[in-house]
Amino acid sequence: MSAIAADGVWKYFGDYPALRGATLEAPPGACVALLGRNGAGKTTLLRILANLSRPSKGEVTVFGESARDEKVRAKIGYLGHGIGVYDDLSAYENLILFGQLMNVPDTKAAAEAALERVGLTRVRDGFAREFSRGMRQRLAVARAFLHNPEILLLDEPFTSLDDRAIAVLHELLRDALSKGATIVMSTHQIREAMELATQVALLERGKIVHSGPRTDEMLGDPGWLYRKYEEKPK
Amino acid sequence: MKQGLLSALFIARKDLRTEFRTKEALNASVSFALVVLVLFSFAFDLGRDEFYDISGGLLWLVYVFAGALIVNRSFIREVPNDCLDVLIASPMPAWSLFLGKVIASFVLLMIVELVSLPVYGLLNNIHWVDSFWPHLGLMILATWGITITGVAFSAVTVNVRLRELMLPVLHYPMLIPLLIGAMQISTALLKGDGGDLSADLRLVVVFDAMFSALSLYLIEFILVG
Amino acid sequence: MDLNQTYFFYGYSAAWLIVLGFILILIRRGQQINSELQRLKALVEDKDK
Amino acid sequence: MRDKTIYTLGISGTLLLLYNLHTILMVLPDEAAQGTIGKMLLIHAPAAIAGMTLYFVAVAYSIMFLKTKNFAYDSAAVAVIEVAQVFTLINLVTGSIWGHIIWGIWWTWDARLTRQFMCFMLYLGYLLMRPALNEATQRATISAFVAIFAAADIPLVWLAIRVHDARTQHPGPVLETGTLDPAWRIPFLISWIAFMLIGSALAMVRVRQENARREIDSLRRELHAI
Repeated sequence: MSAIAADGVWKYFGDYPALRGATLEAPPGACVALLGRNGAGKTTLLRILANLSRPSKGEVTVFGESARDEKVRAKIGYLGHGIGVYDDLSAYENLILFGQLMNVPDTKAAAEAALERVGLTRVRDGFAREFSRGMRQRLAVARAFLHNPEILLLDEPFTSLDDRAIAVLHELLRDALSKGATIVMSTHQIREAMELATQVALLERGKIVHSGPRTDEMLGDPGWLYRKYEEKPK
Repeated sequence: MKQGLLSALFIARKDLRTEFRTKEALNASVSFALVVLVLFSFAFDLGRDEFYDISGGLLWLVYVFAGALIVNRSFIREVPNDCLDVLIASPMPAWSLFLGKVIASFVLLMIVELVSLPVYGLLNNIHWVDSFWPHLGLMILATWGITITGVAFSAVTVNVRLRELMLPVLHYPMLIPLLIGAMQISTALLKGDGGDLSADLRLVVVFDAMFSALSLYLIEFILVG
Repeated sequence: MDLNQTYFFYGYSAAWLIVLGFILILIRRGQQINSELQRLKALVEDKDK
Repeated sequence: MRDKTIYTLGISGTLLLLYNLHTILMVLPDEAAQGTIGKMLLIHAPAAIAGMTLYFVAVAYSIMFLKTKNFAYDSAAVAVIEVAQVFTLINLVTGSIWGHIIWGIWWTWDARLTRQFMCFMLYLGYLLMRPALNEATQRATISAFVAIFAAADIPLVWLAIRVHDARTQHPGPVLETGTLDPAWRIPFLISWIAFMLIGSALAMVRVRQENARREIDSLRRELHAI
């Protein structure tokens, strides 16, 4: 059974189909790199997987259950374009709040552990607005990993991060993978993504045109997949 | 259900905590209410008895103007850093996010109202102490109506251009039945002549019940696109 | 004609004028929408190549 | 096909209205108490009823949109609301002119005047908000939400005003109280039918424009995606 699967998902914005029957399956423990140009529908697909938006047609399932189920959402960690933390709460308060909303059993311990992991323990009572850009990003990463999600959905996670945050994120992702978590991430930083990815999916104009295991060709030459699909006209 | 209510309380506490730290909406709203109160005393140069006849109406005008500033902030608070996405992706249902925001706005607006009521009485020589408790009951009922519709429209206008202007345009016409009822009851309470207020009270209660049910039911469509 | 009849006339003309005004608004908006549509279609075709 | 329907509806409505105008001007005698101006009723009241009918048609479309997410319902809802606004405006303006003669004032805070005015304001907000939303799905969903809220508010406005209608100057509704002169019934009905016909034609034109507008939004996204 797939950890998370999109089955023939269509999404219309008005009359415009941003997704045209996208089908994607991520087996448990996989790390899927979702590639595609701007406007291909990566963000739209990830938002639908994260239940932030409803598919117009098709269905999303998480471990075989409908993703509309509220309990299922607790298994998902989502990191979007925004950092998703409150500027007027301290780092610790932010994590406590999200722990409570995510139904984490021992919120305080989880928050402490998450701060430890991203190296923010010393500034746990500092307000997010006082943090530097990199610290804010690490806090966002801590927030997304707080409830040890079984499925991680990351929308261009490496794009706006600074070096230290990238290192932290890499480590956390590897750690999560070794614990059996499933990851779907969209990305432009192909080289970084390929190191982690076990699977690669290419989204073009709202359709998954390629989906399969990552090959060594891709690792050596990040542009390989794009070129392959540009050559043949659709 | 229980979890949903609990999550609503978490959201309300978060909103109140951030608001008390920055006091953005609260300061603006209280000072706005005070300015309006002072302006009223210039706008209406009336004798004491005549002023009593319009006292309830003016009071609710102050409250509803102040309320616009409070509910406007409600969902806009979530816009920086895309926090709304994280809340919607969490396991809590959309209605409990909405309910939490309504509770927070309700508390804030009640604070503004309770601050401006004595000032209003002082400036305009209105006796409000005798009828305080029934008046408080009315304020709770009518403020709930103002905040639940206001926060619903705040959710609606969060992605709209010119949202600060759009919100009152949508919200005020909708509030008219509620305000008519509340103004009549307030005037009667402040004047101290009982009369039959049951029809007005029923209006306020029906408004609350109907829009609470409608918005809690429909909010899912708005928040999860 | 007394005032009564004059205002009766005003009332009926007002009704017709309001409908006429709405039709004019519709026509103008229709033209704007059409020209915008043509402009965008041309742009899309150009970009597709 | 659609063009033909629109023209047929519009022209037959206009012809009916002209025929009715002939009846009103030439055939019907002046109203006993009010003189000629009393005949304002035959355009004033049908406009109000047509407007009200359309507001409730619009809320049905809005509910259908939320249920099915079919944009045809959204286009229909906004078209119908805009036409309803036109009729409510006719009702308000003719009423005001009528009132100027009979009551001596342009406007009074009479129960039913207030109600019509409030309906107009409620849906004015709806129409003002729509262009401020860029994304078609969001626009349609939010509009449906606002339309349902507005429609739910109308009975309350009604109720609120009924509680305090001590100052009403309006005669009772002619249809409910049955005080309408039998000779006036047919022209009254014809006015309403004519309004509904013209209204449907206008709404159909408006639906097309709304569909075209969605196509524009879609093309913009496409441009962005390429």
